[in-house]
Amino acid sequence: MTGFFDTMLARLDRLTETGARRVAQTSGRRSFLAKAGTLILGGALAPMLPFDKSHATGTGGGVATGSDPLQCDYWRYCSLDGTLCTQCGGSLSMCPPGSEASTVSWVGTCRNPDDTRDYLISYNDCCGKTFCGNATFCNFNEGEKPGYRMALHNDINWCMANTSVGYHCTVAVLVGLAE
Amino acid sequence: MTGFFDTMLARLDRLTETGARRVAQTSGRRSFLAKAGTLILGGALAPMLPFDKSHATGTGGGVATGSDPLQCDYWRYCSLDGTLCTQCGGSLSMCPPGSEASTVSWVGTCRNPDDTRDYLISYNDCCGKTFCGNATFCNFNEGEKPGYRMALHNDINWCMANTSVGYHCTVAVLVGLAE
Amino acid sequence: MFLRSIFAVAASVALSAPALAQDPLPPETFGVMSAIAPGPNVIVYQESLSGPGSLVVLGADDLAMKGTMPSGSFGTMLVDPAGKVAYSLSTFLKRYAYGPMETVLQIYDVDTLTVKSEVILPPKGVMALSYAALLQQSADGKFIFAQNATPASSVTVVDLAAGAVAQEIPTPGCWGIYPATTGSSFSTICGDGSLMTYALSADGKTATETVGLDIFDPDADPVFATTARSEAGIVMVTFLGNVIIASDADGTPKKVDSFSLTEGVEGGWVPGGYNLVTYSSGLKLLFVLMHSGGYDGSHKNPSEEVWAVDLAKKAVVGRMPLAGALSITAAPGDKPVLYTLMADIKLVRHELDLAAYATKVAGELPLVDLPFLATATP
Amino acid sequence: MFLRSIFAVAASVALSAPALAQDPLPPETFGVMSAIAPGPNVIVYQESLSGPGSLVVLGADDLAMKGTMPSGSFGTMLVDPAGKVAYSLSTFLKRYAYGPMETVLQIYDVDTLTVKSEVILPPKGVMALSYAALLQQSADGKFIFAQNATPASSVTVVDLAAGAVAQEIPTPGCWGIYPATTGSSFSTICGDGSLMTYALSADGKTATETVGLDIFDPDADPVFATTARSEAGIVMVTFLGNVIIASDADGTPKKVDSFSLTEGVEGGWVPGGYNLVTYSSGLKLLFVLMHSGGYDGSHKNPSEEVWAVDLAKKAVVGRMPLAGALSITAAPGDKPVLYTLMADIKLVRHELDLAAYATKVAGELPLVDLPFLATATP
Repeated sequence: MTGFFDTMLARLDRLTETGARRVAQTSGRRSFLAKAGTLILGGALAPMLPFDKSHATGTGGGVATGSDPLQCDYWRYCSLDGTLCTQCGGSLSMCPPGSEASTVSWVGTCRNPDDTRDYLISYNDCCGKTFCGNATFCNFNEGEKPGYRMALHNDINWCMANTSVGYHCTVAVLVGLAE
Repeated sequence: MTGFFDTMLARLDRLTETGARRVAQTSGRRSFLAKAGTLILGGALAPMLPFDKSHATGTGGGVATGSDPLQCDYWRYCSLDGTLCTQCGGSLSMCPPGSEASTVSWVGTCRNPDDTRDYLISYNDCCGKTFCGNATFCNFNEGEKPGYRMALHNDINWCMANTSVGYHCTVAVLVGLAE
Repeated sequence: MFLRSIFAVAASVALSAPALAQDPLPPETFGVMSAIAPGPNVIVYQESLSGPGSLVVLGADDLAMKGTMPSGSFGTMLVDPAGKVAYSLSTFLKRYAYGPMETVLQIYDVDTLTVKSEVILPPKGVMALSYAALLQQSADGKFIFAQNATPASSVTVVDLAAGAVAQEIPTPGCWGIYPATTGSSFSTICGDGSLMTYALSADGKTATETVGLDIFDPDADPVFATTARSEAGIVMVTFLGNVIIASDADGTPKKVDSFSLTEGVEGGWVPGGYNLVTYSSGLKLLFVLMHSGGYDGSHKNPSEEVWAVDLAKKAVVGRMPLAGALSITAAPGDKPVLYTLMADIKLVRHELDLAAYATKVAGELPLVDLPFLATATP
Repeated sequence: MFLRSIFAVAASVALSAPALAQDPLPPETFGVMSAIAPGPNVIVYQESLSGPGSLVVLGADDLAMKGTMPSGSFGTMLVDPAGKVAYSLSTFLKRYAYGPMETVLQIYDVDTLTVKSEVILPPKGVMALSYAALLQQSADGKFIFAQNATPASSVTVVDLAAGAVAQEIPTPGCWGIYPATTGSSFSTICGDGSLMTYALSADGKTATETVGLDIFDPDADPVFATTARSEAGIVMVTFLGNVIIASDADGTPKKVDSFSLTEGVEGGWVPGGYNLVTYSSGLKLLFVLMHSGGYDGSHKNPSEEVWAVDLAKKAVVGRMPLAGALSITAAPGDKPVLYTLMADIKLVRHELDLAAYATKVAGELPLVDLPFLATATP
């Protein structure tokens, strides 16, 4: 699966591609906050998100800065919207056995709290299996944009370009430094 | 849909048919209790049944003797295992618009608390639509038997003989006196 | 009604039997109801990411359950302005989680809750959360527009009279379908800050495109893909709380107005949600779901308030507490009622007091699956 | 393990960069894991009544999630004795809730969690809750037996080597598939109190039947459709708490033993659940889910206790508190471990103290959908 990111970009429209690269490399939570007017950091926002209610832990909101890949707030999940492959037989960067790796993906720029560097993260869906309701559904949206910036959009099934488009779970692959 | 019950019986195997008629007309909760040894009536049994957790009201267990067709313990539901059509746009005996009436059904014998008579109830599934998760899932099993007494078995999709076998919800049609 | 008639019969013959106080209940006839009760509805799309979604039809006033209509996975819906015909765009897989896929447009008769017909579309229909902008109809009613993503973006045009696909329009780098108020053209929002308008030929088989540049800044302050339609044009809200109105009246999209919802307001308030804005043409008010303490990534957080906006005055005229909503839709006409879809999977009906700009919860109903999109019918 | 290697690399190059305390994390390669971790598993069928069900594979000792395998609606499963091949019998509808249906046998490789192949069966496969007796395999491993219901009962025989249906055996008035311990015959339980044994020809294309009458009383005290297999034969439990053992060893089913679990026991104890009985051939114990205060219709109520039964002694040798279970399965061999599927949708692992006949909860995991059937593999 080497070159998956180049493949993804090559398949995107030119406009989207340009936008994706620019935004992925320049946007960060800090610039947004600066623009959003009065800053209220660490507010009481921990919304219950509208997903599988059988897992009360399946919430999101806030900012992902944690260190446990089994939890929604793991730092690499800063723009992940989906069920965690780490809880479904996969790992942070590998799909569970028997699933299909998505051929396209969306990206996020997440800060690693350990080295305070910003990394480009590729969120790849794992495909061709029943939705993994056994895993927690997470929803973080740092740098996320509507579909006109498709490579940054996470409200869509990124199994869309696969042979089997069934959505199973999502990994967060470290692509490299965002700087 | 007149004659649905005769049609149902005609389609069943002879053995099953015979058994169904006999059991439906003779079994009742009282005879069972007499056989079950020490009687403990009105015990603390109100099990949470293994169905859609999004509706905490979707429980069963105990004995159905109530008077509200929107509740699981309505007397006619004494052997109903499924979602209530009364909560999904249908009525006690009519499927919701746009669904298909099941061509076969299981039966139960339920006591009407108002007149203390035992009635034969036909539990018909309504078919061809998405499972009605909006309605409560109920589960009562008075007189219910394994599949070797198929006409008394409720752990099966009674849309099985329809053109569209998707299960939507269940009605409880009063067929007549069981005496 | 049916129930009452049974019990009425039973009651009327009471005391006539010697052995018991009343005659036995009469046998019933099993069947299928022919139609739902008349009256205005709220229709909610309950999305599934893995199996069948559904459209659930509720009485607009009492939220009484009238029934459901079946759909596929990753779907969204559209209800025609009269509330009589509904559509869903969704995906069906041969083995549910794998195997050959079909993108299907299902066409429903709302009164009878039946699937009237279906059109199989090119197998590239969008599989996303149920944003309203992903499935739309031309103002003349002739065409359905369905968003595609491969992830390249395009729009499938369905000729309803023919019951067939008329064409697929490439819309590279753009997203969402925003029909004009007359004819059969639509606009789309593009990643370079422009809007693009596509005007269809009479047979729907070709289209001409016109670009309107510099309508928003996609880097500094992106617009949400869910918009509203006012008399002035396409009303967009931005992540930072600005309103941008683009007119498509003359066929070339252009920015005609913009203003801030939050200037001078403390607390870091920003818009957030999925279908997070709605316009009442009767009340002449835009409603936006808002939350405080906005940060990069909070743009889908549930609401804390709903803000009422007078577009002519370019001003927020009311702020009303409304916690936990992800989507909002106004009742049609001038009925002062809002419906919201909540993060805890329910529909809430709110009655508006326009004198005080206050809301009162006037009904709620639990839902299932992922309900992101609701439409209220006349 | 994968995670650790990444962080190990990162740690090993720490302090080598001048500007920051450590080098950046290296890029990763995206891919698919080739196989699950080795070791015994518990496999649970998570049934859906409307969309895709799934088989979830968990480590037998720690209940670690190893992954899932996709299935259809109204399904059940079977795992071969070695735990390497799994099967599901389920239904796929073209439009999920309506349209043409297929009954499909999916054949999975457990190590790689892949669908190795599928066999499309006559479109009459049972659509029921996941009872173990509805999908079985012949002792010689050659044939899969799948229960049908139209509602007339029959059994589809699949020749695994051919990957095709060999025949459909009508089994009127009978239900469930209980394979013999050798060869390719199976018995079924009939509504007149008999058992019927079907012996297959070598090619599986024909069968001869032998009836064994008066094995149980279907009116006074029906048997559950879930049975266990002991050295003595097919072990059935009844609604009223009796055990009936039928031998099929010589090809003609006959009752060889029966006794009461509850005689002299106060409290109205009766068996209850779905797959409510399991036999450990290593421990030589039958385990039955039991609840008190039994009444007509309580036979699917969750457990209050699990009873350990010594079949040779015809005696309950232990009563252990175990509330809320609907199904139970014993670990293979002589490992003193039980797994139960709970009414509140989770799997619980119980360690048995055979000296004291006590159980200890030693792990649990939430599940989804309707989990009624679990199998533990060697």
